[in-house]
Amino acid sequence: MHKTLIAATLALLASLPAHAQERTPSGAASVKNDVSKQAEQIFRSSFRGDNPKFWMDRLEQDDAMRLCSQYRDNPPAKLRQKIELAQKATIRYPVDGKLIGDWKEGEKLASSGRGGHIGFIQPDAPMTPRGGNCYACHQLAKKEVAYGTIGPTLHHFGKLRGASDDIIKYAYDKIYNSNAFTACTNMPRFGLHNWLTPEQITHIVAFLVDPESPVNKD
Amino acid sequence: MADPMKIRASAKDGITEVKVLMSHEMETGQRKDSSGNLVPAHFITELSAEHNGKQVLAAQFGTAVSKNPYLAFKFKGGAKGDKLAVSWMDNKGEKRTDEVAIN
Amino acid sequence: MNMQRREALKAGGGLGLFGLLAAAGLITPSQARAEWNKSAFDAKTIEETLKALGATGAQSSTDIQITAPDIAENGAVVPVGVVSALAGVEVIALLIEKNPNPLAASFTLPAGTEASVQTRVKMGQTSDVIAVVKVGGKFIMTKKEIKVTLGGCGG
Amino acid sequence: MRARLQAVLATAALVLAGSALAQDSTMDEIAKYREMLADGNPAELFELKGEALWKKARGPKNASLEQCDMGLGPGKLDGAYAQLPRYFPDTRKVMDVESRLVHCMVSLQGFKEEDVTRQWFSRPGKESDIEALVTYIGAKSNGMKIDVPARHPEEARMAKVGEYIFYRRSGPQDFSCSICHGQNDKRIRLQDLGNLTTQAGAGVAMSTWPSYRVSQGAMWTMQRRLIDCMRQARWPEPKYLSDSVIALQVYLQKNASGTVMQTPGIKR
Repeated sequence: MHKTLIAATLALLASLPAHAQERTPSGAASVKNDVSKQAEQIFRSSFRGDNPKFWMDRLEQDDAMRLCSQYRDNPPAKLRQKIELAQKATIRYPVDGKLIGDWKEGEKLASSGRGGHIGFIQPDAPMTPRGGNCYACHQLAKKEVAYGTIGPTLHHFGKLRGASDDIIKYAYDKIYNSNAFTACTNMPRFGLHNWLTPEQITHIVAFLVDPESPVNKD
Repeated sequence: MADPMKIRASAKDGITEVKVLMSHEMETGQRKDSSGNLVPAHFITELSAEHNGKQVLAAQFGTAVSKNPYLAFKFKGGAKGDKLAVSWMDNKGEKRTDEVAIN
Repeated sequence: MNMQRREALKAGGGLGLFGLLAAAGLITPSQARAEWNKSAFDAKTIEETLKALGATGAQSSTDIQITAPDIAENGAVVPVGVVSALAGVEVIALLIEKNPNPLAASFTLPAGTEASVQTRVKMGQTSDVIAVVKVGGKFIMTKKEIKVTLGGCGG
Repeated sequence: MRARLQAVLATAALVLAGSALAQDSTMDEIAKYREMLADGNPAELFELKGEALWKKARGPKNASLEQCDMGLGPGKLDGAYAQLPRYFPDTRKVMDVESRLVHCMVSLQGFKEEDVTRQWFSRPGKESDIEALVTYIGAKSNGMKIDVPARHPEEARMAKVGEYIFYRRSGPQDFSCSICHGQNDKRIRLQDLGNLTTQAGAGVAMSTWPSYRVSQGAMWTMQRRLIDCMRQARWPEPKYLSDSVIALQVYLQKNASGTVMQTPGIKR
């Protein structure tokens, strides 16, 4: 995971020598920078000193996060393109090259929002499997009425688009690194962060495109 | 001691409507604490409501009644200023009685 | 409190709340009622529960209504009411089919109390909720499915 | 060809209408659920308890909290919650309701801060005095307008800090507050998400806390709400009463200003 993250960061750094601060009038930019710097300090000092390092590492930002924060998720076109290219380069595939897994496993992953919570109040038990939590934001199978609307509906995803190699690869890539298609989108980069393994992503792809999956059947 | 209940009782057109909120954990006996031990069941088992000393409702609860239980019911009669009392007891023998005037 | 509780338990012996209240002079002994119905609350199936309530063979009836939303935003607190226009309803029991122990609550209504109670229950999953009513010495029942949804951020 | 297209369009329209209907009925039933819970909010139990705690002489100094200054003068609680957080000259800090309450428990009652904040939120079987007190203080602003103009330079600075944190993305899910709370008319699962950058969205959110959470069987204060958002984002938790959490509140209360408080609330 760290290798991909570092690779992504390096790719971004190499491709993004300039960002907007240099384009805004210098006075305004420095005031804004000053506030941001102060705010970042206040934010960082709000956490317990005895937090494990791997917890605090979750506050670190890679270049995509930093730029998305800076531009409030709406970066200028040029920057957007650069982010997307750099993110595309991070996508990795399962060793066997198969991008479609088991839709039943995919359904479980789509339904679970558990796993990965840290802290002292309500952490997950260690080894709690992490879910993809797709239903938090997307409509999928018709029978699940408790779906969110932050993302578009994916009901009949395969029925509407078919299951060509292109569609399958698109679905895989989008879940692996959503920012490869839309810089600063709301959707997490599940593969980049190793939140889901490549194999788990293939299960969710199957849930989306398999004609037998409830996403397409009902 | 158990915390007080919140009781609302209002009379209108010859009917008194009673709404009660009770402060209770209603522990099912199936929940595990942070160290993985089962938390023993602790829940209200019985409840009684009396209007001027005459019983107007008796209830028995199981562990499926929600935490901080809510109960609403209606009975014929009751006038503004009458006494309405609610008592409960739980499976550990703790009990609580609160009383309000009907308005 | 602990001292008091022990005393109360000792004094109460197995009298139940109404025995205790009667002993304390809070209610008259004639109002003291049956003890907590352990076998009904411990029952694991609808059939066993009905048997423990003495309601085996309760007929389905449209004279009872369950007032509840079709969908609950959270299973920890599901509002459920039971209403009937029938006169002389003596007992209302509320059962949740898929809970480990179906019986959630039972209400005994003295004469003059309306057949209209509302409470809130825990539901482990989507399930039928069943209202069993004793009227004129006979048992009747009705049911309604309530969907329990997952909510929030999911964790 | 044209007829076929029309047929396709008609079918599409029907399908859309059908799913919209299903969706409406789901949301109608959820609305019914919420309505049934609103009549009989267990928060009232905590309000009662908080009032008793506020008035009771407690702590090493055996004093009540009745002389606590929540910003409108000693003992003046009506409308105080709706005007917090604010800058307090005596501590030279911007404080929210909880940091000010803890300050009073320490200065007036003589408690140690670590002792009163140990149980800042409740766990099953372990009630929290702070939750009850905040419910009581909040209820004293019910029906009043949120009014946090953040004019004092320190308040203005905290609003800016809060805004910065609101848009700051990090963690294994790439989240910021803005991901869920930066757009209008969205839901997570079936729960409506306010656009907290607008008065309407921030207003709905801020006016209904503290709130009884039925999924938790507990009162949640705004500190708990915000710290839990960060937990859900899979970040570490900021410390209770830390400046980040207060800054976010200044930013959100400023956005919500003008909205009438409806507290205590009840939520999933």
